[in-house]
Amino acid sequence: MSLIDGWFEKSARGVARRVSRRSAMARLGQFLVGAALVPVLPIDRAPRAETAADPGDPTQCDYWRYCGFDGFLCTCCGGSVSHCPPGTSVSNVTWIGTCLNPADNKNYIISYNDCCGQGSCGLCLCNTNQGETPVYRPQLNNDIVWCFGATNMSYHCTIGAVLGTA
Amino acid sequence: MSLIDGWFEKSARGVARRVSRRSAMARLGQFLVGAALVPVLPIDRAPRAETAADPGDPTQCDYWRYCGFDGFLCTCCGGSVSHCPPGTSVSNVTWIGTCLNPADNKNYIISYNDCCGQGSCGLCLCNTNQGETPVYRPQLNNDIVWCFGATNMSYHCTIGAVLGTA
Amino acid sequence: MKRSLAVGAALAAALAWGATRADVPSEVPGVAPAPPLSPHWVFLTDAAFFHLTEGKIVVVDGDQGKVVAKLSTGYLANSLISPDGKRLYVAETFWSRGTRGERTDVVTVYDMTTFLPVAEVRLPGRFLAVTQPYNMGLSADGRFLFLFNMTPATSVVVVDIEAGTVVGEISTPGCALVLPGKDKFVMPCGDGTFLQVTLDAAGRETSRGRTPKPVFDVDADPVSERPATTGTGYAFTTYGGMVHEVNLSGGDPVYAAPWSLTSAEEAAAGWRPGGWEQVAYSPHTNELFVSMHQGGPGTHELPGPEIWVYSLADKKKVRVIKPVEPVISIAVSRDDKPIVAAITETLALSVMDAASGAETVNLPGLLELGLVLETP
Amino acid sequence: MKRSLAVGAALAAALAWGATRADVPSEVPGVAPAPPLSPHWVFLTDAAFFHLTEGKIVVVDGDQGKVVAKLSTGYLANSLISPDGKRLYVAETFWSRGTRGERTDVVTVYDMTTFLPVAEVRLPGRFLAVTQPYNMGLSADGRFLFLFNMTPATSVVVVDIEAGTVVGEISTPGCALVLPGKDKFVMPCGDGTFLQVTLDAAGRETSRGRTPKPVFDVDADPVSERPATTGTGYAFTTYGGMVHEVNLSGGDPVYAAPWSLTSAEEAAAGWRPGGWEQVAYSPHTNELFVSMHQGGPGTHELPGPEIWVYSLADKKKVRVIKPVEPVISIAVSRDDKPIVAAITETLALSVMDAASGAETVNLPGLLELGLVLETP
Repeated sequence: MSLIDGWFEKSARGVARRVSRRSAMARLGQFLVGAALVPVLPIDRAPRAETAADPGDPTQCDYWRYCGFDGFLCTCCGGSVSHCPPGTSVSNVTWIGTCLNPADNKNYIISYNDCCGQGSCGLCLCNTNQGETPVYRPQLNNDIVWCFGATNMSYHCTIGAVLGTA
Repeated sequence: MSLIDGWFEKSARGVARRVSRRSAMARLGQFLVGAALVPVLPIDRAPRAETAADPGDPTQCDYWRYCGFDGFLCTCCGGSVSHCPPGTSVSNVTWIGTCLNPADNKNYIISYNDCCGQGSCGLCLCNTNQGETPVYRPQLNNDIVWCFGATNMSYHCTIGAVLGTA
Repeated sequence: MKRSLAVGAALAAALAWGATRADVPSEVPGVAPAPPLSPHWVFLTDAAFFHLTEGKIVVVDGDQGKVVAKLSTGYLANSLISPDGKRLYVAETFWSRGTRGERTDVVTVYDMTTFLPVAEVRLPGRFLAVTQPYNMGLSADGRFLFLFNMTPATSVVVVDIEAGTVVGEISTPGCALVLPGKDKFVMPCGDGTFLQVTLDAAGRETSRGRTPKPVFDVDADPVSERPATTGTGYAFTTYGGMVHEVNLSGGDPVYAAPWSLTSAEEAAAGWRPGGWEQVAYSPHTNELFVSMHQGGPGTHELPGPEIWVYSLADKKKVRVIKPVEPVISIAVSRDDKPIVAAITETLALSVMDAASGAETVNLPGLLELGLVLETP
Repeated sequence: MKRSLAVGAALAAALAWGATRADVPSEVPGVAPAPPLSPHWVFLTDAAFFHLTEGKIVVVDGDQGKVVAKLSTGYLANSLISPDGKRLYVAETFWSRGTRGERTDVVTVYDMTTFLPVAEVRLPGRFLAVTQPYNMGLSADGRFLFLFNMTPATSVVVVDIEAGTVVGEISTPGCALVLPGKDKFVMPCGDGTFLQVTLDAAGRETSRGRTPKPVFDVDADPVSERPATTGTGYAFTTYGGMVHEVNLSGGDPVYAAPWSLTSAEEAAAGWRPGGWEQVAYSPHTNELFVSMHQGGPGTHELPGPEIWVYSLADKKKVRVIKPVEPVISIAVSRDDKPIVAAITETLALSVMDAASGAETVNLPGLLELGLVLETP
């Protein structure tokens, strides 16, 4: 539990910063939690629409769920904030972050799943490094291609699905 | 012979123009002559050095031999004006042009050989379209990947070797 | 792995507690299905000139201006949509080690509801050149795929795409590209004639013929290799600004007398077609759209600052569209509210209303060398 | 084909006549041999983030500022130069259909006199991540190549590169990267300890051990995973600006007490190391070069507007180099007239004199995501 607390504390990252295309620090990666364990929870399978409870534009890097994001926003690539674009496969070995929803001032646990099986989407690069650790502590490293749970390891883009409140 | 005359006439192209990177008309291609038939001629195997007889900078698109050039200049990619970069293979099925040497005011026959077997060099794109014909007349078409004579069809860059005077 | 499982279990417990007071409901990550095919979808084939072995097909919803999907392709891919809109056919080339090793040429069949590959047909070869649409064609019934090949000897590979088999390879010396018609295909040839090859129901050659004399003057004014597909066949523009229409709707192809895109004054001012896919056709309005610029010989690939629109019935210019910047390639949708999709000289996708010419969508940054546009 | 042969014969005749009066002699097109390896060559591994399956290794002559060769690679390649300078080893990953299909991991062996591949070793797997140097290491005698792997379970694959065979895969739970020493390799672990694995002459594990307690505090101040290779081992920078030196020249590794890159005042002003390959070593001067910037936690990858140079003997800053723009990665040549090669924040290659800091070469436009620099 202390490990989890440590993660969640570290991954409360404040405001994400937008990285220009030319930034050489463009990164892939995510880290791991068994997302397959989660479906016992009540689930909204409908596509996300902007609501008072979930404000902001998911095609922009400053959308609240992307506080711990690294990679290309799938919302620019044919996907939604919780679903990979058609033509890709979702990795269920993921990285998670804890992001503050400005609408209710609550922290939510966000699952950052890599979408894999196509080459880089190349659109809407979004990146933060707060709390990142080297690869010898992989749970917090975002340089790794986190496509382990997908059909193959070719990285395309990343989603940010709500798992619940923290 | 009339066909050859037609080619040579068409390929006397005046000054080459430089194309910006963003140009969508970036092109590959060359056309064909049996370069393997030529070595009966006296040959200089030494690397080219700028001389009074051969003026200009072969890493620039306005070098006189590139009057009919299309592709990446091998001189920017580790090759010379007559030799492909190490790591590639030279295609001996080539396109030729007739270029005016400003030093002696003579027209020279230039062999544009594609260098193949690596991905695009990506440096020093240089392109003209004067005299280009559609692919149904392939001898004058520069959209084709002219790597037929190389170990494989992956285009890297193009050289411009002197075959002789026209 | 033990650690991650332990973490997962602890997390599930935490979430079960948290979920009771959540305002934003939990979601299960997944893969979105493709939305239903729209006549205003635009398919852009990006040859990625600086990374030719990893090209892309970018599918854009031309109404919403949004990416539907991006599919990676092999070297210098061509693509076609099946007539029923259910399949996307991609002809592509791979080497076993990226840019080296064993070469493999295939047609990959994608399911348009998932954009996942569902079948593959190995090819004996295919033409490798800057991507252009008539490297590949589809028979009207959607059964046979025709692929131009050059080794540099020229031929057409016939694929029974329903059976997933190669029917054969038809030698076509001196002729290039492949333009399908009813039970046949035609090809322009290096002397200005056209070759026609007639096929049986199994896709095998039954007869062939050449036009007895040149249809166009290959030296003085050659036809572009990227015509528009019209209701009855093809409309070719020439370098100098003539239009050659080929009617393939009946028995033998009919090659109509050419007509001019320009008046004497316009021609004198240097107006002529240019760009890559420089001409497109609207079946709904029976109009031809041509990317036009002012220039001289050798400018046949220059982007067009204007799109001139012609009534194909009258062969008269009916209006001029002025895109926001010069266009390289244009396509027109086949529905009754047609859009013009264009790749501009800065490689933006610009979508315009075909009637008014007003721009409705502008997407920069999508492409690296997006030369080929298609609409379903 | 007949036509081209006829043309060739006619051309040869024309040339035979023309050659008698030519001022510029005829040339036979060919392939240039590689120039002899120079200690000032710079090897840049470009992951090409927008086309990861077609990466590149760009070899540049750091004196002349010219490209020596550009080699295409597979997905997220790593490379190493053999100790004798005769071979380049590239670890790379391919799929049979570009971004899909069967995966193949290999080490490709290049001959440095031709830059052509001369051998290939198939791997059981390799680590796929943003390219960094210590994903792969070479034993001092050049015989064994060590490749870190993560599935996400972690291991090291040992390759006998002379025999062209995989010796085995050594499980290394909780630890990452691979730092070769004499007859062993060490790895930093998630708890701040180091793992050491000792190998026999055949490259098989004979024993292993962990440091009895953490060498560094992984929460408070972790070491970067991209240390400098020094004369005796490795020098790691930490996020906060300490240096941990590991001596692997003797029997058991020696982990020295850390020292600080910054004075109290400098630390208070926020100076700390950052970038990708943020630290490099000059054997000739026994100096450490560190890319430094002002920032706080989470800025460990920010480019450095200054390169601070330390005497490793004294552990004191001896001078500051101010590159023309902030640098992401730095490498220092191993000869007696050392250069500093740097990738700048705009992805230019900047070459500086290591003593004076004066820039001698600046090459923009070479790279897309060139993260890893090596010198022979």
